[in-house]
Amino acid sequence: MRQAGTAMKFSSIKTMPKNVVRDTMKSIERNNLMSAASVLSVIAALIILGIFLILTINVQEVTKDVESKLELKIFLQSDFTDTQKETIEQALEKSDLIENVTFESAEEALEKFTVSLEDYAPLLSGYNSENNPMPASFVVRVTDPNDMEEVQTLAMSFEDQGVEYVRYGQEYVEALVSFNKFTNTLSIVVLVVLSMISIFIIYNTIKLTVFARRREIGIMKYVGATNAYIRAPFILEGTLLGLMGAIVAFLIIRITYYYILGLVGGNLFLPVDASLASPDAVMGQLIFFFLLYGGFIGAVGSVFAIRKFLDV
Amino acid sequence: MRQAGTAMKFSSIKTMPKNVVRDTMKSIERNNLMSAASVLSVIAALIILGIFLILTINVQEVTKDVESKLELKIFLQSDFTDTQKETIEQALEKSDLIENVTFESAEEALEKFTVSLEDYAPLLSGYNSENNPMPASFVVRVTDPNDMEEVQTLAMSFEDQGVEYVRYGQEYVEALVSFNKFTNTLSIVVLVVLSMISIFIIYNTIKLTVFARRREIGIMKYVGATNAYIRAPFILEGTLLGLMGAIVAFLIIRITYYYILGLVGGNLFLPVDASLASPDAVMGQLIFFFLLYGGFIGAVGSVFAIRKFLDV
Amino acid sequence: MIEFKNVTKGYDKNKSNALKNVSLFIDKGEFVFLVGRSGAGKSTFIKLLLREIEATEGSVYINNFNVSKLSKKEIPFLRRKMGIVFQDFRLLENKSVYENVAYAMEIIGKSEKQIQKRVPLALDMVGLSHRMNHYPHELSGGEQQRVVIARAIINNPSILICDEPTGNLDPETSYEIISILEEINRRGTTVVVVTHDREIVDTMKKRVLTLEDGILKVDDATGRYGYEV
Amino acid sequence: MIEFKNVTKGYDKNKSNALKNVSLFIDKGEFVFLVGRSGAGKSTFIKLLLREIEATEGSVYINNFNVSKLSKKEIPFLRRKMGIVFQDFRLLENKSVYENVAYAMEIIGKSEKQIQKRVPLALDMVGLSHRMNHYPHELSGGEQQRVVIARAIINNPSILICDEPTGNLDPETSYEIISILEEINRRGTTVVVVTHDREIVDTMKKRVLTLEDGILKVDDATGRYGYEV
Ligand SMILES: Nc1ncnc2c1ncn2[C@@H]1O[C@H](COP(=O)(O)OP(=O)(O)OP(=O)(O)O)[C@@H](O)[C@H]1O
Ligand SMILES: Nc1ncnc2c1ncn2[C@@H]1O[C@H](COP(=O)(O)OP(=O)(O)OP(=O)(O)O)[C@@H](O)[C@H]1O
Ligand SMILES: [Mg+2]
Ligand SMILES: [Mg+2]
Repeated sequence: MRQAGTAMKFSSIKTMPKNVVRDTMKSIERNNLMSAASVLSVIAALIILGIFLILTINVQEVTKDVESKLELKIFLQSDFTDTQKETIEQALEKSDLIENVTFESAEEALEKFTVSLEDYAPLLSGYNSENNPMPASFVVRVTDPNDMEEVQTLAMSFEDQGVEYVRYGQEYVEALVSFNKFTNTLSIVVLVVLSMISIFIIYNTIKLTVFARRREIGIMKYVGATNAYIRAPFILEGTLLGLMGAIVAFLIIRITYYYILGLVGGNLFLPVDASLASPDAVMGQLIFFFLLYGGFIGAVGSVFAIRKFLDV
Repeated sequence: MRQAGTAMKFSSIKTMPKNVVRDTMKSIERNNLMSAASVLSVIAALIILGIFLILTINVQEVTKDVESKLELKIFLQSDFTDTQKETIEQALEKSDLIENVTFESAEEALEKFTVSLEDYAPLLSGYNSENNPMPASFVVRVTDPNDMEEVQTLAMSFEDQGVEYVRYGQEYVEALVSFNKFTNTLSIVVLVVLSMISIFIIYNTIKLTVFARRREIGIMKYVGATNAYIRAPFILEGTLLGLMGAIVAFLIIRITYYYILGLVGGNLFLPVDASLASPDAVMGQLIFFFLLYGGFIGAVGSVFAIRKFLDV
Repeated sequence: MIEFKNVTKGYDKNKSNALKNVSLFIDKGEFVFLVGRSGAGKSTFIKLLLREIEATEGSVYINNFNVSKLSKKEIPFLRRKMGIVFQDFRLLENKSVYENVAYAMEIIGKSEKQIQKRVPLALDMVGLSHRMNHYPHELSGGEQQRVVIARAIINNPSILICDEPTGNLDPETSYEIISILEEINRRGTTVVVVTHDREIVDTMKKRVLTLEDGILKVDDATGRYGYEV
Repeated sequence: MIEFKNVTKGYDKNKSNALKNVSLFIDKGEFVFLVGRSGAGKSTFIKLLLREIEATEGSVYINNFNVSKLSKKEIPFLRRKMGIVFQDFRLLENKSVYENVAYAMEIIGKSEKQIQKRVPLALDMVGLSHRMNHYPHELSGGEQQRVVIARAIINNPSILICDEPTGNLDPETSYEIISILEEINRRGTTVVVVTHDREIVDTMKKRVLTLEDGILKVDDATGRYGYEV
């Protein structure tokens, strides 16, 4: 019996693929209530996930953008020499922590400040290049806002060589950094939770689908079909339904997203000056993620869902 | 036959409630795979909805808070008289558009400005109460930021009576107002979409549940049960499962929300100064909404889901 | 009581009709066997009585009501007049034997007291009182069949319809069941029995209707399993 | 071929066992009837052969393999050696008649060509070639039963097990089916038939095993529907 079994197993695996594909197609065709239910669940779950993914990607993009605009100012003593200036500049430019450095002379500083005062500008009308009280400075963009403090320490090490003091919106930067950390954690948590929920919904649907067909599975077992043979069409069906769901969900999200972007016209109405992530890049990430996810869930969900009913 | 039918119908409706409750309980007990699937779907859908609801409520609260802090400044001519000042003040206080008015004298203005300049404060050291170039002003909080412009017009009508000019962060206010409109619309859209998706998921689950029990329904029909009689336990079951799902989802969200609030410690890490909505108020809204929603979906979902299978 | 007037029934896919121009009359209180080869149209006949399907042509009357004129809402009340034993035993899987029988009484609004009194009696009649709290999957095929019979007679229907009530029963149990049916018939219930059991038909000497390929070939009041003649 | 050694089977809920200390031997190529009243343990006997359930005590051997020692993975290969006709006809609802029969060949890896050749032959044998493309719910009870029989014999099993193969069939069709079973037996297949049909048992004069309340009461090689003696 054992030998016969093995021989049969071998030959049955050879012809399996064709039958499996055919059975799967027929099953999808004939069980259309259940297929529809599964696909729609996948779509629903993925749309929710997709909305969150897009929000997360954009929030991250916006924060990164805002961060990249954060500046740190190194003010020079009023009597700095050109040599000192160059030493400092070179040191700053060599540092990995720093993305770029611009020099702002005392004249430029006064001019900028006057402009920024707007209505109060006349207050400064008494000053000119002769008695300019403003200090010259280096305006520094750091690579990572977390390093602000380190850059400050670096700059202060040139205290003997012309650096007067260093300023950056300390509280503002700190708030932003922790806000960023917060949104990062939050979006990871939400993504994980939503993934679990949607995996669960899909798994649930497949389980009910299999449950509704438990009699069928029982009959297959009695006719002598192996578990692998019974499982195969379910898994293929699950995978296909998952992929179909992924594609439909993607199309729905894509159309809606571009539509909304069109309405907004790139104008984010945000009180900060920041731009969204490139929609095409977002969509690329999304379809990749969706296909992987839909197919995976469909396949794995089916395997687990059918397991219980194979014990006959 | 007709009369007999009506008489029977009447008596069967009398004893129905008890049987229905008993059948429902037994059904939940015995179909625990399907009951679990339904409840878990309700929970999943409601958690997603809940997350969004809480986010929405909080975003609205924060925006409202920021809005309430928006100010408009009415500068007075340097030679205004006390009579002029009082006329203007009374006019402003009478207006519905305005929430409150504070007077800021020239001295106060100079002092504030000096403080705000921080490092640049020495620039103003030449000015004192004698030669103070700052104007006096009314600081106005409007009831609704949309009315800023109207308030400006109102103030400018006193141009002859001492008002020099009016200032508010025009672009900033406009950005904020449209951002607010945008988040309002977005959250309504997202809520509607998510509601539809979760209604759909629940409906789907119930439909599969009913589908798995189609044989049972067929038998009931053959034994002579009326549609109402067959439907009743399904509806009650649906409602109960919906309510159970709502309660569990609420508890999960409540625990998680308070936990996160505890972690954050009220510190929002937002770059603006704003506070969250009161958690208790949010939770009150949520449980009310959830119970209504869970029960409704469970009941209506069952009615629709069973409809197809009653045709025997 | 039951009247078929030129009834023809065709299923879409089939070229030939399952019932062809069948006319017959069964009076109140009669006991009738319906026989015929596999596929002759016996179950189709019964499904027409239950309004599970509708006649393609002709009409079916029960108690002088035209069954096909009943509205959907009235069908349950038609079915309550009849006790039905299905060919493939149909029990509610999630209910115990007791509950399955009780269910038929509940839907017509009988009191708990009446139910508790009558269900054990009916189960005793089919010899299953000791299986009361079992679930259908725990019963043998014949036992399930008998539960269905108990359910069918519990409400004293005015018509009792049985599609192969003894198909899965040993001869002894079959005779017990048939004598139960006879007893029910004696109390005034019209009984229609579809069967393949030649022994029983020949012994009982009741009216026998024989279907052959959808045609009512023999209507023999003297009771012989007829179509081989 | 088939051997029971002191087999006892009890279901949890029941006080008394469904099979009590049954020992028997069925040789290769035999034709055996298994009879007994409803609930006597016939289906239990068959479920033990299929390893659907396991014996509480004793062991069951098929081809000298101890069935209860088979691993889960080997059970399908055990079942492929047997053709099985169930008491409640079990067809895949979503497959047509042709596909239901073909399925049994597909799982053992037969080529499309072989399938297309043999399925129509088997359906012809049970008189259903004209119903090939129908779905189970479109068939009469007896027709469904015959599809199950066609599926059971399609792979030339070494053992053919039938639980009430003629329960829902008219006498004529029953005899046709039984002669098909006889023909299969003549080609070397061991056949075990559970039946209540006294006529058939008495006519065939094959070995008859009689179960009574779980006890093997009669093992009569001369072939009489025995338990009423
Ligand atoms: N799963 C189960 N749980 C409990 N008891 C069971 C179970 N299956 C069968 N039985 C009991 O075991 C006994 C034998 O059942 P079995 O199905 O073998 O009878 P059978 O001889 O096939 O009867 P029939 O001719 O009516 O089909 C019966 O009394 C039945 O109620
Ligand atoms: N839903 C259907 N669709 C198509 N054909 C059907 C359908 N139901 C029954 N038939 C066909 O109608 C004919 C009569 O079927 P019916 O079920 O009335 O036979 P029967 O006399 O009850 O047979 P059996 O003794 O085998 O139960 C059969 O040939 C059957 O194949
Ligand atoms: Mg029939
Ligand atoms: Mg049995």
